[in-house]
Amino acid sequence: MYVGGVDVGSTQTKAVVLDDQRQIRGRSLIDTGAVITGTARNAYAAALLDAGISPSDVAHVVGTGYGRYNVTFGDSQVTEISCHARGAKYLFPNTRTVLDIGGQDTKAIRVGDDAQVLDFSMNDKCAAGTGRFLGAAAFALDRPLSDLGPLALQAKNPVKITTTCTVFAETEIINWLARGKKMEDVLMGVHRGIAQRSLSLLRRVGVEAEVTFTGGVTRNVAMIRILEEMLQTHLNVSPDAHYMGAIGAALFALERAREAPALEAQLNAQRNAGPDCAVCPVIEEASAS
Amino acid sequence: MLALDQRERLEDLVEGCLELAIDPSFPAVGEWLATHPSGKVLGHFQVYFPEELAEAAGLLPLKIMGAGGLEAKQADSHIGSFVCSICRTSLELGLGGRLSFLAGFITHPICDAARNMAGIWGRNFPDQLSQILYLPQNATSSGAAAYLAAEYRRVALELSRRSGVTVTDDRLRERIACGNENRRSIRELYRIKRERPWLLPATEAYGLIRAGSAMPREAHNRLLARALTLLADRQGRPQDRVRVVFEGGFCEQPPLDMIHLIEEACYIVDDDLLIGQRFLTEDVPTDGDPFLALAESYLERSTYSCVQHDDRKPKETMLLQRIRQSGAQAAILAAAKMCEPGMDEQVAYQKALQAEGIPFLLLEFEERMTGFERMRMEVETFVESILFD
Amino acid sequence: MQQLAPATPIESEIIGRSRRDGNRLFKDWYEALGRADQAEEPAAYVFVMGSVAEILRAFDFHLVFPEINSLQTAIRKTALTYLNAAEDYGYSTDVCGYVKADVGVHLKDRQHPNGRIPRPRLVIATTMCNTYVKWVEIWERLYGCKVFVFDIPGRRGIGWTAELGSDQFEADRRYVQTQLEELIAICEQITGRPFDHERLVTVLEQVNRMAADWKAVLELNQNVPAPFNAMGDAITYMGVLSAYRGTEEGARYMAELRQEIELKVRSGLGSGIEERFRVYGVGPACYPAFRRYLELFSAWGAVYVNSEYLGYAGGGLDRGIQYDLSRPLESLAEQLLLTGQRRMSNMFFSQDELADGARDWHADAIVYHSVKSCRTVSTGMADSREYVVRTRGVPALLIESDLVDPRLWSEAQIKNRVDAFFEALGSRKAAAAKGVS
Amino acid sequence: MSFTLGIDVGAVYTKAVLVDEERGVRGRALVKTGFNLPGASSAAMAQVLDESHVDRGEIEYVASTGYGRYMVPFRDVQITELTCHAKGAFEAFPQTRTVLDAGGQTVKAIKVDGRGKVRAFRLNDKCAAGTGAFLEKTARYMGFDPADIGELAMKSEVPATISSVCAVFAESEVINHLTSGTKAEDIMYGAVFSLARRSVQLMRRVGLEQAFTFVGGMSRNEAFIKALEFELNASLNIPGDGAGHFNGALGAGLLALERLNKLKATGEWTQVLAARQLAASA
Ligand SMILES: Nc1ncnc2c1ncn2[C@@H]1O[C@H](COP(=O)(O)OP(=O)(O)O)[C@@H](O)[C@H]1O
Ligand SMILES: Nc1ncnc2c1ncn2[C@@H]1O[C@H](COP(=O)(O)OP(=O)(O)O)[C@@H](O)[C@H]1O
Ligand code: SF4
Ligand code: SF4
Ligand code: SF4
Repeated sequence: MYVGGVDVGSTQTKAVVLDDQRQIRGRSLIDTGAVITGTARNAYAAALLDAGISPSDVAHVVGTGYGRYNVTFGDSQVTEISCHARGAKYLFPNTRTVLDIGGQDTKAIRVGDDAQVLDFSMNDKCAAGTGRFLGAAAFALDRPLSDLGPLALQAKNPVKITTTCTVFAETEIINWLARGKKMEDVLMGVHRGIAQRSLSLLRRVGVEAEVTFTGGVTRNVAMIRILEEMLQTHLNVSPDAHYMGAIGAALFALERAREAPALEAQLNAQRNAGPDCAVCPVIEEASAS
Repeated sequence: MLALDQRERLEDLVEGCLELAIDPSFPAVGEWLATHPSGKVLGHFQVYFPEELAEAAGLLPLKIMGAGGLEAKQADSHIGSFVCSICRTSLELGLGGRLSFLAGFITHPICDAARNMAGIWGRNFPDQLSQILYLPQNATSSGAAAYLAAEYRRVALELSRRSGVTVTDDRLRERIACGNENRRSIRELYRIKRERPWLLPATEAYGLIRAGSAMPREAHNRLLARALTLLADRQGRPQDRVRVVFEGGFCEQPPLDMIHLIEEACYIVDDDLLIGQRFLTEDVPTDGDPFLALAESYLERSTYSCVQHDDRKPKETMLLQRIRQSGAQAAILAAAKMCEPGMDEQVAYQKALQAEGIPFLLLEFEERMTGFERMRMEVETFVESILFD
Repeated sequence: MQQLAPATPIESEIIGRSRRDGNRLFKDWYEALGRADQAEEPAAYVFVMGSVAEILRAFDFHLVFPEINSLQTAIRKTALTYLNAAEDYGYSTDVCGYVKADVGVHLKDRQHPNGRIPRPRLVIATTMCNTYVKWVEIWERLYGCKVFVFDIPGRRGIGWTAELGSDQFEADRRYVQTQLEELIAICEQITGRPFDHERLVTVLEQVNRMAADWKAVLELNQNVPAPFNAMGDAITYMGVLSAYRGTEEGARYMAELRQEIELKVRSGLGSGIEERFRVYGVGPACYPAFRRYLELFSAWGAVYVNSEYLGYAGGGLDRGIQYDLSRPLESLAEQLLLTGQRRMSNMFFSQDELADGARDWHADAIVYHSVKSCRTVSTGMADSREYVVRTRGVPALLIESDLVDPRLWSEAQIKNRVDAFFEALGSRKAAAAKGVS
Repeated sequence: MSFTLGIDVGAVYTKAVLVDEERGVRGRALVKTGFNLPGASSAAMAQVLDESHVDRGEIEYVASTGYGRYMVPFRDVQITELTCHAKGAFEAFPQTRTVLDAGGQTVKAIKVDGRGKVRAFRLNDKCAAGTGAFLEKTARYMGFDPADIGELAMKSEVPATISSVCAVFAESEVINHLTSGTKAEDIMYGAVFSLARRSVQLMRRVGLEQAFTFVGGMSRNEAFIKALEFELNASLNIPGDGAGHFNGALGAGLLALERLNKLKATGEWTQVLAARQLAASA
């Protein structure tokens, strides 16, 4: 039996196929395009190809990420918070805290023994201090994303980036360069700014060792180093960290596939059914007028 | 180590004060603790607090007013983004262990955020006395003075419990006398600033006064006396600058760079910076019931701020008076980011000045701001619109 | 659990009555305000936290609750127009939205979506919220009306109480009572009528009845399933409680409400959704997205069983205060002070009470709704949440939006939070169930 | 012949305008600002001199403005862009009372009095959601060149709603729209509209007194003008022939001329010249 997890992120879509021994059999990563449903489908197909299996071999697919409802071929949806916790706990069983830095959001999660989410916090409303900030830096410096981390590590006199807005960050970066600052020093400033923001989210849930770092930004060595320095603790970073949401989703899928399918269907129907709660009469009047 | 009152030049004295004022390790407090090994410190929040009460109970009062230079690493996760910075950095001082010498923290009903600070502080530092001193908001009620005197007595009692020193009437009177001297010197500084602003820039006056928020009163009195002596010898001549009143520094403090920036093109002839330290405008009587004397001074012989309600002192009338008395041409109406009372009042001030035809500039600041390009442009444009014809 | 008995005609008449009647009472309310405006009868503007309705009713003032007006603009999806008007006038986007929505109404010649609001003759701000004080200063400037800041010294700190009769309490009470007397003199001056002590006693008696019933109603929600949603229908109940405080209609409404809720409990009727989670609320309702907000919860079978909001925003009647009718004025002063200290300004220090409340109402979790507009209720929320999670071990969720400004409602993000929270809570509940068996 | 030069160093473009003694525009230049601000300002001056066949020596006074106004090495005075835009707009349309300047990263509303002096002003928040950067991001995201924003949006019949408060989050909204089959032009116009709404809000905050003049780089964007006029329910004065983009530089040039005339009238000019000579020889 196989199961699938598809994590439709704001920036990149990740898909993973697991076997019933919870081994990763296939994975794929593509940029989230304009047509989300299509992206999700393509990522899933690529992961199946990688695993060398066909859709009919898959018992259950869970969609997660901000576009989880666009995984139209999926069987159920779970938020990426639960998925990252589940994935991290599976790969690093001593995980107590998870930090996920993705393209548009950053999440800090405290997890319990059974991989339950005990507490979490995340940014919303403003994309400051997320992976996108690095994207902006890459654009402004005209360097590929993968160069940023190694470059930043060469910094000797890091600057302090004061702009929090991801969009305006570009200008500030250019400004610093115009004032003769070295590229690596500016980049280090950018990294520190992001780390600082993540830290404040982490503190909100409380930092307990071990800490597992997940999401696309784990590919950035500088960020790992800086976070470790600031937290004064080692970070678990799996080579599959970027896929953590998808892995977690697949683990959920495995669980669901093993449960009585009937119960599952019932629960799903319930959750997706429209609400029938009693609403305030004042409101009813309001919507009538 | 400090010996500020020995300095030969006013510039050095001021510089020492400014360093002291913005140093979040509170060196002057450390010095006091070194000579008072069993001494305790009472933190109190903006705007006004009768420090005499703490002193009479044997505690060193320390005004907690945030720390602009501090990153709110830990506090950010306790306080939402919609709250002003001073609350956050004040908490950061505590969470970061910089205020471990505090016996307590007293806040006031100046605003909704400040009142919440009592709860936040209490939850995070359960060993400290963490309370609200309820200054009256119905200043014209015939019951206000008696109530406030009772409230002062209540706080004095709480403080005595912490320090083991009973607040006697005599001791309190003695502290009031010392406070009176302090307020007199500060009034003198402001008189000079109003009349001859080229002799005393606002940044300097600010430094001299702010230094007093974190040192024993006597030491501050000596320092101010020295400053006034040195000031008497200072020479200077007026320049062609716009005379402005700066309004909006009653609670969260604007960064020094911001005041500097304004002073590059303006004379700040009067302001409400640190208004709490000069809230009482006349000497507090040292005869009779000292608690009542303090209470009545607060209600009857005091200036204004937008966090104190008093029917007799509509804020815009008071501002116009401040502008006229200082001969200012214009006003800078600033508000700390996310400061509800400050932002509310800014609108009222704006309408009043519009009606009077007095030019004004609206500014929003944050104690921790570091980029001033935009503000520079705003101030320059404002000055250009007044000067260039 | 009791079996659901077939509804008798009388029962089907009773169930849903409080919703209908609440609706009608609000309509009547605004119509009366419209008439008062035309007839230029004296109106007093007051706030839900410390309305002093007891005194004002005795002078037949029309009561205007600006907070209710503001939330109504949000519910009617017209808030943005008013907020914009106030922002154009000069108020920052960061100022309390209730204030701005109200300023907007005044800038638009007091034309409220529910009708025209009379101009203020007297405005009273208690010091339960400092923004109240800034708010009344605005009307003072707009209308030159009489402003009375009613200073009710609040709770001083965690673990602090002033016992009835103590020196401390007496000092505060004298101040409050002096102000009550000064307020009465002002009312006499404005209305040209002498104060009627008899009337005050009648009003107090009415409040006693309302408070007793309201307390009973809230406690009935300790039943499983909860008979009503504390963030749904209860908001209407609370509106009536505030607006009709001390009136015959109000007392009758509360009695009938209690009857309805008792009946629901007897019949085992829930709040209308299948109850899978019970949550205890902190912070105000989300008026700009009232229905959507509840749907995010009901989709998970989550019911609000009680909320701190119903306490302070209902004028502190949730503990069922009772006035001593033999000494009306003193008793009023006492209760103003007590409810102010124990139910309203108490919110800054309520962490342990919240955890206890969650226990008593059999809640699985506490949900904090932090609203940017209102620093009074929101400043300490993140910190309080941390406390209840860490120290009391109660799961808690914090959601950020607003109570009036629709621009601060970002549904996708909020849904993400709610979903993740209940996923986790569900798995924890399941794990706990396994552990037990 | 004597000239003055106004030079506006913006975040995106550096603009230069050459003004003659009769307040006439004798040349203008536009270069990308880039990293090197002093370099961009020199390049802009060189370009304008070249095109108008004027010698450097004929420029008697230079006023710089814009966010890089302190970075112009050859300036005689620096003036903020608010003062300059007010001046420029007032010169072109003396009935102007409210000026809207929308550039690459800032939107500014300025209230001017009957003499073209600044009375009040409002700037956008330090958030990209209310600036042209937001439009550019949207365009780039959908694979269009930012220069084509106006043209693209003009094709729209039903603008899509963009409600996100964050320019980054708005991208997800754009994706959602594309997914549900909304046309690119409708999304673009939706973004243009959301920006117009925010800009008009700033104008309201300074009082919205007629007549309105619209300047800055965005005044070349027809769709934005259309959306603004719709939101305002009034027409806008726009300096023709792309001159609105040079308005800040024009204002600076005019203020430089006025300053020069005043210096000459008071006799201080000889001192200035002497000082310059001294500096040159040093
Ligand atoms: N090769 C890489 N090197 C460094 N950073 C990368 C790399 N690939 C992706 N990233 C970072 O990861 C982010 C995307 O993370 P992801 O977790 O996929 O986000 P989301 O789930 O929101 O799409 C990008 O914004 C980028 O900053
Ligand atoms: N030809 C054009 N058509 C449409 N828009 C333009 C054109 N040229 C510039 N713009 C817009 O104007 C912006 C730059 O405006 P500008 O006033 O020069 O800004 P700044 O002063 O900040 O450099 C660009 O980001 C672009 O959106
Ligand atoms: S700055 Fe304003 S909001 Fe903050 S504590 Fe002071 S008065 Fe309150
Ligand atoms: S701050 Fe809160 S309690 Fe105060 S007026 Fe605003 S919404 Fe009401
Ligand atoms: S500041 Fe930038 S990142 Fe934040 S909301 Fe605004 S546009 Fe988005």
